[in-house]
Amino acid sequence: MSLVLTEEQQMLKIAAKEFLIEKAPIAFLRKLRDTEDEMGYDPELWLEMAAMGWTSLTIPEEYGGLGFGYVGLGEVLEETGRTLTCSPLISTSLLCASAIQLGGSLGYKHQFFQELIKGIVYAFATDEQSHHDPDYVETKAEKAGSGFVLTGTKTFVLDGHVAAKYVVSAKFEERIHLFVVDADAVGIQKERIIMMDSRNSSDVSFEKTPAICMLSGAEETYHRTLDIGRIGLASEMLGATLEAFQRTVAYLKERRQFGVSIGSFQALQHRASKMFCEIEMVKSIVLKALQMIDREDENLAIWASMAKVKAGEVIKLVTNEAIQIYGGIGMTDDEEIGFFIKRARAAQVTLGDYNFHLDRYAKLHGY
Amino acid sequence: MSLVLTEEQQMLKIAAKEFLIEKAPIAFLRKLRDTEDEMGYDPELWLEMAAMGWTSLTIPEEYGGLGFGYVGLGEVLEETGRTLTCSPLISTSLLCASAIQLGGSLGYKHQFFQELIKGIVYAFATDEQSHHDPDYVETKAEKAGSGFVLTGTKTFVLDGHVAAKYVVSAKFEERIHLFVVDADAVGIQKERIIMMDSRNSSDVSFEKTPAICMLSGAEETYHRTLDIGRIGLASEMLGATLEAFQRTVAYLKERRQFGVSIGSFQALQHRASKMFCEIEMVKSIVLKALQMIDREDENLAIWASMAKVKAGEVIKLVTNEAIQIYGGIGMTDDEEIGFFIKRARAAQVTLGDYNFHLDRYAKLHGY
Amino acid sequence: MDQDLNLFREEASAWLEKYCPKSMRVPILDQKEFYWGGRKSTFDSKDQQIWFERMLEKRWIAPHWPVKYGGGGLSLKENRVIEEEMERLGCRKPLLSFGITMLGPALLEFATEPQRIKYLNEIVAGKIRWCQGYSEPNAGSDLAGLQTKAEENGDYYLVNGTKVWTSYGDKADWIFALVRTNFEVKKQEGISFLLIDMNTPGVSTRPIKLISGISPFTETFFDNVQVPKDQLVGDLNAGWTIAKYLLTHERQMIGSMANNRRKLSDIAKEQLCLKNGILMNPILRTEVARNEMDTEIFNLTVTRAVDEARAGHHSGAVSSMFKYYGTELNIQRQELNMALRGSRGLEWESEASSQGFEARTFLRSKGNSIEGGTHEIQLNIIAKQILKL
Amino acid sequence: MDQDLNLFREEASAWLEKYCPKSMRVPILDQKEFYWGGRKSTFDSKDQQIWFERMLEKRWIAPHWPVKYGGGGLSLKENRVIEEEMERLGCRKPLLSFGITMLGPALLEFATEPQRIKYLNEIVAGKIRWCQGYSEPNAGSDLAGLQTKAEENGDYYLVNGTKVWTSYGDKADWIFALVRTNFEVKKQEGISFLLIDMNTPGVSTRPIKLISGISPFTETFFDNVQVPKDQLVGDLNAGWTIAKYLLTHERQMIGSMANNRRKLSDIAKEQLCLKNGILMNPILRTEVARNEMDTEIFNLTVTRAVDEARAGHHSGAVSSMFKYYGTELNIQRQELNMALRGSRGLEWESEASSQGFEARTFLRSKGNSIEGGTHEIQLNIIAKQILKL
Repeated sequence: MSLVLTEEQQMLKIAAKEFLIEKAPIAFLRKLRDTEDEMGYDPELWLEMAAMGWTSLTIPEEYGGLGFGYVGLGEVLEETGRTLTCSPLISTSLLCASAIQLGGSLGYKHQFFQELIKGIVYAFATDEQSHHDPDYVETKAEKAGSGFVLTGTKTFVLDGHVAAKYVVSAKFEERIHLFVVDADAVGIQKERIIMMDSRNSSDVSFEKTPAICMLSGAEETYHRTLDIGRIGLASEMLGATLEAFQRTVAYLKERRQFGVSIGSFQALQHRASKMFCEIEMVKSIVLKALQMIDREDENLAIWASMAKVKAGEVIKLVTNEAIQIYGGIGMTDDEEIGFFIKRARAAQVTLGDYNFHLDRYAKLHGY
Repeated sequence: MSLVLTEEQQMLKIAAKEFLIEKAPIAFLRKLRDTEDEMGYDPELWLEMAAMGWTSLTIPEEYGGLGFGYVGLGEVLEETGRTLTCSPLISTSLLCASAIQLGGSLGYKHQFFQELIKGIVYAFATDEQSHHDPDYVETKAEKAGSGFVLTGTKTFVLDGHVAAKYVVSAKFEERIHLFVVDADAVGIQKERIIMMDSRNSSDVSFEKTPAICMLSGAEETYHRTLDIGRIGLASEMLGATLEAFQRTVAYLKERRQFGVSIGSFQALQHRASKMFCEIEMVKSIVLKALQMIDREDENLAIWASMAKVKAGEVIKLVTNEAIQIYGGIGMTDDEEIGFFIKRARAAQVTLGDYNFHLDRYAKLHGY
Repeated sequence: MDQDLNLFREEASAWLEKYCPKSMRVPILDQKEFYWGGRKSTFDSKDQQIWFERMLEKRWIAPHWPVKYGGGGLSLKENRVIEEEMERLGCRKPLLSFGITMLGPALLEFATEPQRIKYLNEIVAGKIRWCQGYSEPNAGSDLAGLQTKAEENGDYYLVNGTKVWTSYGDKADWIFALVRTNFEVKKQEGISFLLIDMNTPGVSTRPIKLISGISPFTETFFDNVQVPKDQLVGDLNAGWTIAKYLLTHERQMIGSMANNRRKLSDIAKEQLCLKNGILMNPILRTEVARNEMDTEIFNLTVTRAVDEARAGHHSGAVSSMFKYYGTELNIQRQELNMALRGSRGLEWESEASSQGFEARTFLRSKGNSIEGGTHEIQLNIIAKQILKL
Repeated sequence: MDQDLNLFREEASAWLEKYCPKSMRVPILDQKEFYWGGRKSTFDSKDQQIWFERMLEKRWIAPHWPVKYGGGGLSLKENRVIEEEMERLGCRKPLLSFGITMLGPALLEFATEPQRIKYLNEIVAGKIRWCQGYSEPNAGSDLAGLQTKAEENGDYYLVNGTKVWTSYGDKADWIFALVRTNFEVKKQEGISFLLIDMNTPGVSTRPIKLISGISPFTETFFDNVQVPKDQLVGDLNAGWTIAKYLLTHERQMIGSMANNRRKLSDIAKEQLCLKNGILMNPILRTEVARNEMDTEIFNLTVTRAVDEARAGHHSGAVSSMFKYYGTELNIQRQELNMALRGSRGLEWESEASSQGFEARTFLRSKGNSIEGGTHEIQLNIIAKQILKL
């Protein structure tokens, strides 16, 4: 497989870019934030995204999806990174749809995929502490009649307050499995928490809440879902990095000080050149990792950690440098560049920061 | 105590500087190296150093020393760092004399200090592996008559092949003690190893070798001696850093490319400015740590680790940058700047590199 | 002499113990507990007023200023003793004032006697709150490129232009500003230093919102503002000298402000697991150790600079080092604080996070390497003034 | 087409298996096992000679060069297949040659037909060993500032000046050199590209010793050297174009040479203790992981660039990125290798250390960010050519 996009993938990417620039530029995020929107996303826009086919990209054709694959979804996510568009695409299509694809029975796939394609919001609930640790799951599943009930508390549940269903990790007989839960089932309490990036997160607790089905594959499904999520996030982070860098380079050319453009200062040139190199590295590992999802590669864990480390380190570098190079103007809320550093930090923490993944990379290589 | 040198300390430093520039500039080290000198140091120069009082600086007046203190010895070591002068000053005066001062009985102090002041070479033997680990001592001491015999193998023994005596760490009854051993005693085998910095190191093994006395204080003496050694080394490293930086700044002004001095390039200016700041930090911690030896501070371990980390990180930065800024010329053996990077690496490894000491700093602070 | 100082210390300590109200000896929890003085301010509490008035009467608001200007006429060493004792006893500052920390030193150095008498006494008495008008929208790092102009017109200057990054511009009564009075010469040589009453017609402000949320900064606009000529400090077109003098002051303040905070390693111990007394996240442990060690060493370096200054060695450009290095350590610290807190650190509008205190502090810290002269400017100054490159 | 290529691969593989002597399929242990050709060289072994002669006869010394120049007339894809199969089977290169990797491409692009016929055939046949004369003592990064001059004089140029960093200057037969032929114009516009026989009177060399010990480099001196005019390549004063073309080639070679080495983590496992399968030095563990990961990602990026070039996207300046990033990774790797080996890594003249192999390799790596255009030059190129700053 060549490390370049196919023509179809390229076309999808361009269509996504045009759609997002028109419908959901950063001004759109600002408006959601400043109007203190209760949903925290725009349901109409989300339905348009579904109509564009984005919720169907990774769902196999036999279930009504497009079977386009994860490179496609990754390219769309990259474009949402450029415009910092918030939508349930990560929680619903990247995480929950993947979990169901990997672990759902035939019947459940038919049932859930129909909803997912339509844009019904699903949220993925796994973290129980402020630091991502996939092995730390205290939420318990118990048999109850023909199904299960869940008890436990989850945190950092993206889109948790607007989801119709949750995919939840819980322990049953000492192993971690994934369960699907109706958001209006008994025993659920949720608290919306607005994060630095103006996106939605929730604390969600379950008290003997009926879990309507159990996905097969157990821990493998769980870990692979997380890895897919990490790679998709890395792709979104790459998009945000590219946009922040592009704006910064433009600013270097435009902003004048001491009678010259600040881009003529060698110290800034060298820093920009180093960022350029680092971003090229992120492009390579993100595309490779996306391809490896589609290839059903066995070492996805390694590719996912590599992508998340590199994307996380580089977005931190680039957004910090962006503010520094914009100077005082970059510190003001009026200027859009500040939105990038906020999303950078939130994305970096989601599903494990670069410290977590660098450690995991070493472990996976036996040292 | 003010963080500045006293007038007396300042005078000692200036005298040392003048002596070393005249008698032992870098050309002197080059000559020792290129003539493949068997001793690896110049015994005559060493006797002159003793005559200057450098071997007496830290020895109390009641034993015929000057009682000048470790700030004084540190300033002399800093100057030897500038000229990269190799001599037994570190092994003999910094390490072994300190061990005897901390742990020797009255009688042994009289006996050994007399030799140490005269410039009889003593070597300190503790490492047993390629990575410094003071708790890893497999060399054993056993009672034999009124004394002891030692069995074990030491490595990285500075000046080990020319020493008249060794101060050796060994385990007796599960605790580490220091022993003094004659270099011509039975059971000793030594192999000289010339290191990257053209200085002397040896592997030394003992096989039931009589150890003529045992120092009191046990582990406290042992660890404090190491800490004094680390601080003295940091002082030498500061001297080498200052000299390498001074030469590099001069080169920045002198070397012309593209019709201007390369020091006019902003990217190089910023790197030079950052080095300047880092070096100022090293100056502070080295002087503070030296003062803390003289004050017999209880937390010497922390000061020693701080000094060794900062001096180690900064000398690495500065010598790497020096070569890069000198360019191709810096890579040639004809140019003296290359000698600094070689000494930098050896000093950095001696008695624990910055990784070892950063870890130790955290442990000492309880995390 | 040192004996005298010890005596003075005992007396100062005893006085403070006796006259500083208990409530003025607990840490500040809310910005409004600071008293800034000025026409628009009131006291937040009776104790705050008592404390200010007692210190004013004792002449310890600006202990080392001459008595005729409202000061206590004490030596710098005595002044330092009072500061140390107040810190030791936890006494709050009776008055926070840019008049004392920034404008005052410039007036003492450059103003006429009538100006000193008037303005310094007002400052000490807390009557007038000052703000600083230096930066402009199109002259960030290139401060000397400022374009706000003051034209001579009879007995006043006519001022037009815009300033940005005025701290508390909306709360201050007067502003000390750099203005251009000559467009024909080298940019540094056409700048003057003016004092302007913000009640003068034509002065207005607009708040600046930062990425961290609201901020103390404003933009300040001058639209045909008439400023009497006796409000010029120093000679016409000699304002740049005053500005440089004050910038050096400011840099030292910003660089060394990073004290009195929780130890990062204590936060780490609280946020991460320990195993056998060692933090389980080895990467963060290393970074925390490096930041703590560097901070300790930085503080030693500040001490060393003070000791060297006492011994007669002093370099103005070293303030650039402190500004650069000190702010950089704080920026790294804030990065680490965020890493240590994980997803909880991201919270922005929850009660548990005190409305995103950590996240906002983190974002605010990004400005440290910009305000008061950017990192790049400080590194330029070190290269040019110290290394002579 | 791809089917044809597969067939070609099978045939190539079979031929190599059959004709490459066994001893030519084991890794090189000593520099002298490389065959460089030229007047002064002899074969190190019978097998070395057999292998060279078979490949020469097969026309696979430069498989993709046209047949009339001594090549095999194959396509670039076929050429790549041969390289891949040789790598897979562990076949040594039959001839190492700057003539093939550096001079050849320039001659193919810029030389006259008689020049190509003569020089390319000599290169392929291993008759002439070439070296490169670019750098000068006073023109390091400022290559175009070179001062070695060539003055027209009847049917020859009179060359005077000094070159440095000539790789194997003492072993080569001819040198391709940049010389100044016009001092009146912009420096890039007065440079020409000359081929010079090093047997010509007035050419001499002196070895350069590096901080790592002896080196392949020499200084090369030209003292009134007469060079026939037909040894000029390209137009007079148009040498800079050729130089830039070749520098891009060289950068790509240097940047991507960092392969076929032991994994750093394997060295770490050998040199440090493991506890529960985890390296006990957490700081080095992190740095090793970062270097390995970055190296993997760098290699992916090389692959991506090749794939993109195939898809028709190509940027010359990207070679600066590979040079900068690839050498930086190697420099970091060498730093880590030293840290992993502790005091044993410092040994310089012991048998156990193979006469300081690790320490010397470490020191030598410091030159990677200088030779072939310094890091600073590469970053300048990226800023100017890609980012248009």
